[in-house]
Amino acid sequence: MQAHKGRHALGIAASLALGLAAAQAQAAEKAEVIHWWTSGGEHAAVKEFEKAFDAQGGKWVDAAVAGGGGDSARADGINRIIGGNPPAAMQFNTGKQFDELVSNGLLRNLDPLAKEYGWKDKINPVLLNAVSQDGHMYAVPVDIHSNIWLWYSPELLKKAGVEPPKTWDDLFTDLDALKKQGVIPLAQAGSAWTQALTFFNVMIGEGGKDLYMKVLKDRDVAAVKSPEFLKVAQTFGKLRDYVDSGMQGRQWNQATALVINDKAGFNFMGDWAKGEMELQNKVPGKDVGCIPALGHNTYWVGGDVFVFPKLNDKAEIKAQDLLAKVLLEPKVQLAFNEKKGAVPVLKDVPSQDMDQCAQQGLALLKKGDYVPSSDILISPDMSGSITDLVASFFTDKSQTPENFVNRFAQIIGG
Amino acid sequence: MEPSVSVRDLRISYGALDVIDNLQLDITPGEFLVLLGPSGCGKSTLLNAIAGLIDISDGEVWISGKNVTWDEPKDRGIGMVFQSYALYPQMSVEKNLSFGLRVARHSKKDIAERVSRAAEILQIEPLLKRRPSNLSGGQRQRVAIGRALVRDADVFLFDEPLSNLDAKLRVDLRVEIKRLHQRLRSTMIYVTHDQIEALTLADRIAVMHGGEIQQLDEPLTIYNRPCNMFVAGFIGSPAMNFFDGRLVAGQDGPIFEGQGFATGLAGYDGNGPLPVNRDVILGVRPEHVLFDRDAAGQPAEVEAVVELEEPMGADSLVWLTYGEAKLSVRCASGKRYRPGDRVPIAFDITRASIFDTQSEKRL
Amino acid sequence: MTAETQPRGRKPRRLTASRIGIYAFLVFAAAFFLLPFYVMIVTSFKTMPEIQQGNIFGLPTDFTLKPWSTAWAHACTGVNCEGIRVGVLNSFEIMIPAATLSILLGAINGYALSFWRPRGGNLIFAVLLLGAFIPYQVYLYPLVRMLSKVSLYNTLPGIITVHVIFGLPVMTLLFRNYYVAVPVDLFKAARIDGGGFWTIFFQLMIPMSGPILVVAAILQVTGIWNDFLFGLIFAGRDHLPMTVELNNIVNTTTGTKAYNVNMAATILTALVPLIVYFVSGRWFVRGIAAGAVKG
Amino acid sequence: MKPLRLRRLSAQVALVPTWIIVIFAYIGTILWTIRISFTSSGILPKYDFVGFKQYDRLFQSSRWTISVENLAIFGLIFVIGCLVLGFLMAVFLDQRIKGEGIFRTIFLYPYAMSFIVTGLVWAWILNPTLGIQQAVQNWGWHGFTFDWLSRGDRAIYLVGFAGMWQSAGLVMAILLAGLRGVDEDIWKAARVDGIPPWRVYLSIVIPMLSSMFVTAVVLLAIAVVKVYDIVVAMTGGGPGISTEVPAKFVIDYLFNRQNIALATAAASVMFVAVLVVLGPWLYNQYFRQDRRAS
Repeated sequence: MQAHKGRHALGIAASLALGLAAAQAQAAEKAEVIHWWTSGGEHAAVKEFEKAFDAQGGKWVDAAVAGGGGDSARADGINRIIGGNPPAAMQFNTGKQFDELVSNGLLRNLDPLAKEYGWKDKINPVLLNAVSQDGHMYAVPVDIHSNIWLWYSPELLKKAGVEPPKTWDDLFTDLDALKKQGVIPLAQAGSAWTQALTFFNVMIGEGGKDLYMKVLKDRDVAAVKSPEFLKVAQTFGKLRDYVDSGMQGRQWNQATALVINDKAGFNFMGDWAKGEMELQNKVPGKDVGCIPALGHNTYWVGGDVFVFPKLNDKAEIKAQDLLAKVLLEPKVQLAFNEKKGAVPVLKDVPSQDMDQCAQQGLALLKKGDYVPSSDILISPDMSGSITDLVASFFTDKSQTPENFVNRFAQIIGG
Repeated sequence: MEPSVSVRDLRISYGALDVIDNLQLDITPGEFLVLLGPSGCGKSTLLNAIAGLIDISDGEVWISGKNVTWDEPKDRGIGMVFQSYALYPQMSVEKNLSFGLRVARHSKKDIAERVSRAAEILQIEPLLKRRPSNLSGGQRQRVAIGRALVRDADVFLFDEPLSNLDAKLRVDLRVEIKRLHQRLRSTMIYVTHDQIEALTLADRIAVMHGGEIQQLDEPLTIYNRPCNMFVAGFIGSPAMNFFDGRLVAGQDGPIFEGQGFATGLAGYDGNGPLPVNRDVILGVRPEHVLFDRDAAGQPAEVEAVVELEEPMGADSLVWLTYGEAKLSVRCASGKRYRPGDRVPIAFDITRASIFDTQSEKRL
Repeated sequence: MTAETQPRGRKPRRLTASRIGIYAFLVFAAAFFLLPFYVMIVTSFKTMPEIQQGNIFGLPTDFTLKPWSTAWAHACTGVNCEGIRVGVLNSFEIMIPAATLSILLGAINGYALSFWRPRGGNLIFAVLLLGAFIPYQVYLYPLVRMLSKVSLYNTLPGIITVHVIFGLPVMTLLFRNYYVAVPVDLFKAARIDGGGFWTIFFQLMIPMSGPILVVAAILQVTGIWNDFLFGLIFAGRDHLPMTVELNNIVNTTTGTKAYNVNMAATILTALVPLIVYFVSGRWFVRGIAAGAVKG
Repeated sequence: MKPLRLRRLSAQVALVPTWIIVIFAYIGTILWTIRISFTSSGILPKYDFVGFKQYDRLFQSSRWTISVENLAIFGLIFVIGCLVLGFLMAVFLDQRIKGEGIFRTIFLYPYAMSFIVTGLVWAWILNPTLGIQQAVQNWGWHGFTFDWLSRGDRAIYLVGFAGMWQSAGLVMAILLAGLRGVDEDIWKAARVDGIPPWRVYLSIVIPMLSSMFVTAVVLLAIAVVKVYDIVVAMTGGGPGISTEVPAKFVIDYLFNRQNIALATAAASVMFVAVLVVLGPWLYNQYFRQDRRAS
């Protein structure tokens, strides 16, 4: 925290020097923000928010909580909200994670701000829908993430004498070739949520958009019992043969780094992996190849939002207002998402500066080849159960795809 | 006759410290020998050495004509009873008795016979199924003795077996041990610091002090003719009265000159003719101080002052001061004495002891 | 029996196979117990390239102190890169008042329960006894809510309160068992001399509680220092104890894993209880025996 | 002198903080937890009543099943490992050993360290890429693999093993104290009876130490039920969810999965299980009068 205070003191001094009124400087609007952006690329991205917010007279108090794909941060934040000591703003994933906070009236209704700044027209409708309940807006989306990308090392593929895959069969051919080369074919992280990501890649890429929607949105047990879904389970099961024993204890960014540094051939990961690439001065789409949902190229619309808990202190509410406004400023959106590796949530943001992967994503988005993220479709609870099932299946080769399907059906049906 | 137990040139040392040095001891078959002495005198060490429970530094141990110096305890033909009973707490009495036999793979029949015999001798048949924790102290000690009995040992070793019992039980069990010895006629070595036990049980007593056997003799000899001042002072309660003085020549032989009194020594049962002009100590047991009426008219009658009286029923103990000296007297109960009474006293020289001041040995 | 085998004097001591076996086992066991500590230390003095070569048991060839300074002052937990030193201070801030309070409360309880037999004493005792064994998970959620209600959640007093609450069973048992062994005549004598509840406690009981106070202090200091669960849930971001900070440092997603820094931080975290252990020696063992809540 | 009742009053007053803690922090929380487990609460407590729905779900949840299985495996390895190793160490230390103090210090020091530290150290040693496996391969045995930490079916064994490393010294310390308390005369009596030492340990000493063993088992069992830290530090529940344990299940559902009803149901199950197992022991140990008397 020391560093932040120092920088802020400088900021005040600067504004004084610029001849601004002392009163204005004193009204530095302090806002504590809970988030879980702690990896290198993410950290760089969130700094953009902080910079912009502080420049407009706010004071960003960083409350990053590492670990667990946001589990720890959410737990911390929710406890504080329930406990009556809420932060000014708090990160969630787009979706149902904060529904219950809304229905218990713990979050601010952002309709007045939305009206003032015209957000309802500017924000991507999928996301707008996801942050609204009964037509009221309760969160500010800040990025669009697609979780289901397959990253690969073109150099290693070339060495192995194979092409980037177009189908899942291609992929297994490539993986076999890489295995022969003695490199890690598939870099996978140990945490359960990364394995769930890999599964959704297979589910959408191999099974297709309709199967995905039928299963997750309609909770159609018959769809789970269909041969298509069994194929998904089999394909996912086959991937177990291509991971290395270093998987356990590896974080997602370490897995991605293996591909970036040409130590491993493939890695399933969200587009935030691009942040790691930028940190190492690698160009996504060129130095590291990207494929959205191999098989049926599909974009996954998810992302991050900020919610603003109800507060009593007037100054803090003002800080919330300022922060919400800053988060959705086009300039800030662009700068943040570039570093974050995501796509801005605003429709009218120019896209020509974006990397190839993001362009590819935007194209799919325009075409309508997208699905809402699983977080939007199912409750955290069910999502957790699926993650558990996927992870236990993925790490235990003795489990059969048939068994997996049955248990999946139980979760969806129950 | 070949000794049952023979300890030769025994030395036991811990580091540089000799606990026992060059000790000799022969015990005849069927003898009841008591090792008596204050705590730390080495009596238990000696017993443990005989049992083979501690390593000796030098010397030999023979049991029943066999050199067992390096033998394991179980091979020495001994049975042992411990102060803390040392019963195996989780086993029934029967198991306790038979455990050693079972480990040694005796036949079932043999075990049953031995156990029932021991149980019969000690009258513990009704207790056989009980656990030690459900027994009284006396019963426990009986079982402990039984465990030694079933071993059919030539020699029984007792390590202060009665000192954890209360006074009454102690007397009862003492008698029983004596009976047991009379019935079995085996050699028994018995360690105690209780002189009554020693005097009542022993065929011979070995009084130990500082790792040495001070005197090895029959109980009455030890009591009446203690070989040195340590033995004299250790045996007897209350302790023997001692008077510093000097032997001088008198008309009818040597005379003891004490502080403020003198007494002739006619009838003294000494080891030889008494020397003269030597500093000695006169020792007289309380019951050998002639007192009041008994003393009247005796030579060397002096007057002492009563300090207090302790009536004990059968007799009374009277504490007197005589000049600087204090002495105790055992007398028949009947007459009461008050502090300050002046009474005549004299000594029964025939049963007194005279010790050389220098060597503390009895003359 | 010939003259030369005539046994005499000390039985010749052979270094028997069983003797060798005993020492072999002990040495082997000692090696097993020391191995992790050895690995921690050597790893903490290695450079990352050396570690990557995979000689986990080798001595450092390229000796460096940098992991230690990094672990102390620069290691990152999330975006904060201030090292483990923040946690050290937090741990002390939590441990000292929590240990003191729980020991004091435990002593009062033990004293009151064993000598004064207050009404409901048996109930208190039974609940605390059971409380010592029940998994903490049962209490957690309501406690979070209760502390939030009184604005103690995620505060220093809050985490201290939690430690006092959950230290109470063992402390009460410890002191109760100790005071039960004190002759009740002593207490009666003090009553006859006119001592009241507090007078007897402070002037008679506390001065004669030296040994048990030491044991209690050892138990509480190491116990609170080593706590992870309560620190994680109740301490709040600004007061995370060292164990939580350590886990955050090791599991942070920033950059690649610096095993040498992790191990240095691990040693630093283990240092306080280890010092307590080595200094207290036999007392520590007594503490274990006493903490075993024997009847 | 004040009347007795008044003096008793100050004892009652002194116990007020404890009463508050007992009523609120212990009894109150337990009741509250049980109450919530019968509701449909999500992030926030809701006070409806849904019967045993959460329990139903709990026992159908594979993660809970895995957690309970893991607890059993961990518990077996941990308790039996600690008992066997601790007993052996205590017995061997009891053989008039040179350097006993040093050995004892070495065997017990891990117990001073937290489960977090234990977990992190062993995770590093057993690291499938840079740990023992690599070291042995570097020594020339290239085919050597030891990657249990990354194998879903094996990782939990290693967690149990690491736990044993931490706590075996505890058993050693308890049993050594017990062995030292064995009457020297028992040993002498056994020698006179000609019973070999191993037989003395087996038939006499172990039964004599049974209460020490029970104490040790209870202490270890408590650690088993509460096991959380070591899993978090060593595997984080992974690979996948193969090393999840009930305590972690509760924490995760309480604070991450936003289903406090299910979490409290799981906690209640743990509570009941502990109560069923420990209740009789506690009663025996503390409240049965005849036992105290003897």
